[in-house]
Amino acid sequence: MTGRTKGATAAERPADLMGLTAEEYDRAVAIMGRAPNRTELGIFSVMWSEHCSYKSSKVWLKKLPTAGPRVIQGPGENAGVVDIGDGQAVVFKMESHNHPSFIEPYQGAATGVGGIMRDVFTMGARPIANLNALRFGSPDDAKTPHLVAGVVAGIGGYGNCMGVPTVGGEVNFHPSYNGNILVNAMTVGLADAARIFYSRAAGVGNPVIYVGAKTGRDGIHGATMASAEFSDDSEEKRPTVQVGDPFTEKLLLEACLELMATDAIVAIQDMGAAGLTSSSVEMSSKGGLGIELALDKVPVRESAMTPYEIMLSESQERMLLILKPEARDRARAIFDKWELDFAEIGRLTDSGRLVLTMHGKIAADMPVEPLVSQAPVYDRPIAPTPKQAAIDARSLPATSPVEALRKLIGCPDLASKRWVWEQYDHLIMGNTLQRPGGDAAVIRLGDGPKGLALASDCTPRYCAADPERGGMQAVAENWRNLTAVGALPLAITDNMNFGNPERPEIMGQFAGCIEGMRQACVALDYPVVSGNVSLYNETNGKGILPTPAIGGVGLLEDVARSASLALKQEGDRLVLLGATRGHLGQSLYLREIAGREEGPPPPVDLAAERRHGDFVRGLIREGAVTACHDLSDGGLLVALAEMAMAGRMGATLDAPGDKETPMAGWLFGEDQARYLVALPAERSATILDRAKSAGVPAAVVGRTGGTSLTLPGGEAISVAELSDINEGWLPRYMGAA
Amino acid sequence: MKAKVHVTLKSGVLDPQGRAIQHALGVMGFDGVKDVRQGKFIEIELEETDRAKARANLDAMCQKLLANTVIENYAIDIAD
Amino acid sequence: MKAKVHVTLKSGVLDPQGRAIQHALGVMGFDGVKDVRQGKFIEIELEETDRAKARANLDAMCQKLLANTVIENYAIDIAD
Amino acid sequence: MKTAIVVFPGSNREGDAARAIAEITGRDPVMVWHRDSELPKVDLAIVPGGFSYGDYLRCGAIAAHSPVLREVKARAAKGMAVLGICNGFQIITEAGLLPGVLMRNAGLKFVCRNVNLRVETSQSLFTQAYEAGQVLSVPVAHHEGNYYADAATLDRLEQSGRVAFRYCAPDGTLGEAANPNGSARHIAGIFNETKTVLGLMPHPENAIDSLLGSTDGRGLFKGIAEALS
Ligand SMILES: Nc1ncnc2c1ncn2[C@@H]1O[C@H](COP(=O)(O)OP(=O)(O)O)[C@@H](O)[C@H]1O
Ligand SMILES: [Mg+2]
Repeated sequence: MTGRTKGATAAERPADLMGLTAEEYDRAVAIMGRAPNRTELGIFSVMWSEHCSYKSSKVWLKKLPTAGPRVIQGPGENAGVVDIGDGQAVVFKMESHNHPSFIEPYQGAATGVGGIMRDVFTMGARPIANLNALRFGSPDDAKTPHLVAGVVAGIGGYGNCMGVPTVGGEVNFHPSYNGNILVNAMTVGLADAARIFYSRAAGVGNPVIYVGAKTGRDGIHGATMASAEFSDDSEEKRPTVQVGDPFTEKLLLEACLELMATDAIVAIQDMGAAGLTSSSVEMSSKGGLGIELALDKVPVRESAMTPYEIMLSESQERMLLILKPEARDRARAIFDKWELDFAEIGRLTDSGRLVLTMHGKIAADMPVEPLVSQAPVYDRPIAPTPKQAAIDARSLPATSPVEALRKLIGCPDLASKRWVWEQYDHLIMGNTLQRPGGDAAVIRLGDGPKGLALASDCTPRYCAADPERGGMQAVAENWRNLTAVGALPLAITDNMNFGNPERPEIMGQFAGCIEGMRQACVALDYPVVSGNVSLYNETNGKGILPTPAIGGVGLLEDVARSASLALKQEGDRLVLLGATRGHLGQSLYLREIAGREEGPPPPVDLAAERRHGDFVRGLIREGAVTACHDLSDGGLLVALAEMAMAGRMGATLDAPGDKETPMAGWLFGEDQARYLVALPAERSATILDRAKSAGVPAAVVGRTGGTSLTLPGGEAISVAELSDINEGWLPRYMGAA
Repeated sequence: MKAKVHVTLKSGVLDPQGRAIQHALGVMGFDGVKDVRQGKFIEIELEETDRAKARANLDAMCQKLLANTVIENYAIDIAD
Repeated sequence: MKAKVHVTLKSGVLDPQGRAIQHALGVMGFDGVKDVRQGKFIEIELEETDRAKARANLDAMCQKLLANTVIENYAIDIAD
Repeated sequence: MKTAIVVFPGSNREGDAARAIAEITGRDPVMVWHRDSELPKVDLAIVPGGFSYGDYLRCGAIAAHSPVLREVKARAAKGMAVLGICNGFQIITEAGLLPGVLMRNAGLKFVCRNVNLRVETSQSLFTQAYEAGQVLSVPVAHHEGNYYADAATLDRLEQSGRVAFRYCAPDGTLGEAANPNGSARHIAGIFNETKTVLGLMPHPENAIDSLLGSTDGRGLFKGIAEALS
């Protein structure tokens, strides 16, 4: 910390530091050369909040690989941008709205979706797909059904109205999220690679324009709330929740894209967390400029709003633009057409200062650059996560495989999430080639032949047991899911959801996950182009499972050459690619059947991941397989059951080739880097040969056909019954709500 | 026993519905509409015959289900 | 001048929202809920100061926009 | 055949409708912004899906009172064909072009999935490419598709052959399980008296491509194009 300045002794600090620490407050005084007034302090407080400054995570985030031949824009802008050829770019990002969604699930989730869509269209991209990664508490917790219902309705309510298909995501349940659910929303947009819009302000004298909805007293201090722990009385913080207006955002989207087609915009930034404060400070600081705003010109919908309230409001559906002066009228005409507010509220200056006035009186006057560059950075102490002892499969009670399968396929984490995605319009825009329910959604780009594959993944129980391995696995599984439909994985966005960073064991989880992700991203050529950090996900001192959600985007050069998991053809051979060692530590089998959440997560061999994935992608692209599915939660038998249910076709699974692997490990082990493919019988020999020379373990493990799933030893279960179990849980659970 | 419950947005909370209605009325030629707020009106018929008990019950219903007290107020009106 | 408009479903018209609320209240353990109907409550602020004119105007608004008279009734209540 | 697609603030399936028209009829439609006072001379006006005016107040209510819709009504009275899909169905029903009303889905949730539709008559310019009794697979995506009218109106619609489509099981039988929204008598789409106006909740414009799972919606656009060219 910098030294104290005169006039900033502890005694003179105001009682309410608005979430800043005493040291941070003193630093603000040093920067100002005087005590900041209330508005200025509010600005310091939000700019230096965890949410805006990344003060606890910055030192670690820097370690992630962010560059690559296709990366046009990595982290640091509103969203990441990746070149996909033919003059096109894909723009995407994921963002959390955890705390607001716990307090008011519908509006919290809805405005989360609205916020992430703004991040993407701010960059000049039209959103073409949304995903959402959701984590709820135990199904037995009384609050859970209400939260599930509200969050899902809110995500649908916003995305459906925007006309953007919601095509994928995840839903998990675990008691660690009882008091702190996770709502992570991802948007993927398509832009002209040569026409990406950035937030760097330029041109002294250029007008600063406010467009969109009016400002109210919504969500003041939302950014600091996102950076604070929950306690039982958090529900008292209710008025900070914002209400979303997807209709206005739809108009804002169309108006912005229409304006972007002209040559009017110098810079653009959405007003998200910390609203006008962060947008104006970030834009001017990136341009090395000052900015003057007349706050009385800001369109407001409530009377007598103070400068403090206007600067800190988190009203939704607003944007800040720097325009070329000569383009004002043209721009105004577009926003008039869309019936949105358009107000010139200030100009860029060369003073390097943020100067706010209200009816001619100065409300704040502070240097811009130190707000960003002197924001606190903490290298917080870390404590490693203790390693767990391996699980000996032979120590587990014997169960009937069919019984275990019944239980697994109907357990909350594996049960079908149809009840969720049917509330999302996943078909609008007419390009959804693979709907929710597979390994990755496939979206055609325009009339094709190109397409994108999209998926989000994380296995928090792995991350809790071994953060480094868990971080690695999350990236690897995401890469595998895109590969399983035949796509080339291009890049990821992440959403790091963790507990209180001031606790060394939490920081240890964070650091470990980042290190694992780093290794996986490097090994798989899979850079991180955008992301979001959400810390303090705790209630009464108990943290959530560490949850680094990974959102991945892959490219299909020709959507006709892709695969889905549904079995399609009787008499096909089932070929298992990748090695099976029967790893049961942290497996769903162990948790759901033996009731134990123990052991190390499966090892991740990144070289094998890559080798096996590249081989599978090659097979898919040459049309060699009729179905493909990656193996993850629940292992081989669950994967096969999912393929059978999707294709409404039975299959027979053989016993493991070697006698060493215990049956539970063979059927339910969660060894990584594996895929199960179906292919015509006459090709299986050739493909096995090719796998061998490519260094990919491969074996025929069964064949397709019939209406039942038959296990080694002859036990069988009908596919129809499996589907009933798999489809039944969530609707029944929510129906009883 | 019959009761009427009004659920309204707290003041200051954005009311997109009200705004859209106000705008539409203007376009349709209704001048001088200064503000529109939209809320819910719920009519409930109860078996309960004791007014005090009914009110306590209705209050609990509002708290738990009928109103979203994060953003909404409610008012209970029990008919005679 | 301030006015309150209640828009309610005509009797005989099925009310899916009311039914869902009734069902949910039952599940939540509120016994003895015999019927629930959900309607809208719209608060309008007008510049008009003449009560009769205001009422005529509000009536036209209800007829044309605020209520769908195929299935809904409306009631206008002008504050003093 | 000349087609206009009427676009309101909040419409969002106008692009899907335009794509279907262009692909199947070979002619691009004219997009008409709601504020345009003039509706061009066309054979068919489509009111597309979406959330016009946010679907605030009641779905379709605000759009139904817009000037352009008054024009659509006037032209419909003179015989111009009108196709209202989803929110478009809600709008033209609110505008009085069709009887009844679309209420909140019985399940109270938005529902997006493929449903089976039984073609109730091939005797219309919209359904002439289909056969009566034919079962189509077409997606729905709506929150308020629960068609309601009083019994007399429903009887009248049925007796005059004005029910265009019903939700059904894959084998064409009717039943609660096959009805995604609780609509009266499983109605998915209806005609006006002259059968020149069709409103339906499902999205034939999203069932025109085998890569996306169904081409069953093509017949609707093909039929219209043949009838109006
Ligand atoms: N919240 C959601 N929204 C949309 N789709 C979802 C959601 N949750 C799960 N899904 C879909 O369900 C399928 C199964 O999800 P999951 O078990 O997480 O897949 P995987 O194991 O392949 O990562 C995927 O297609 C996924 O996109
Ligand atoms: Mg998968």
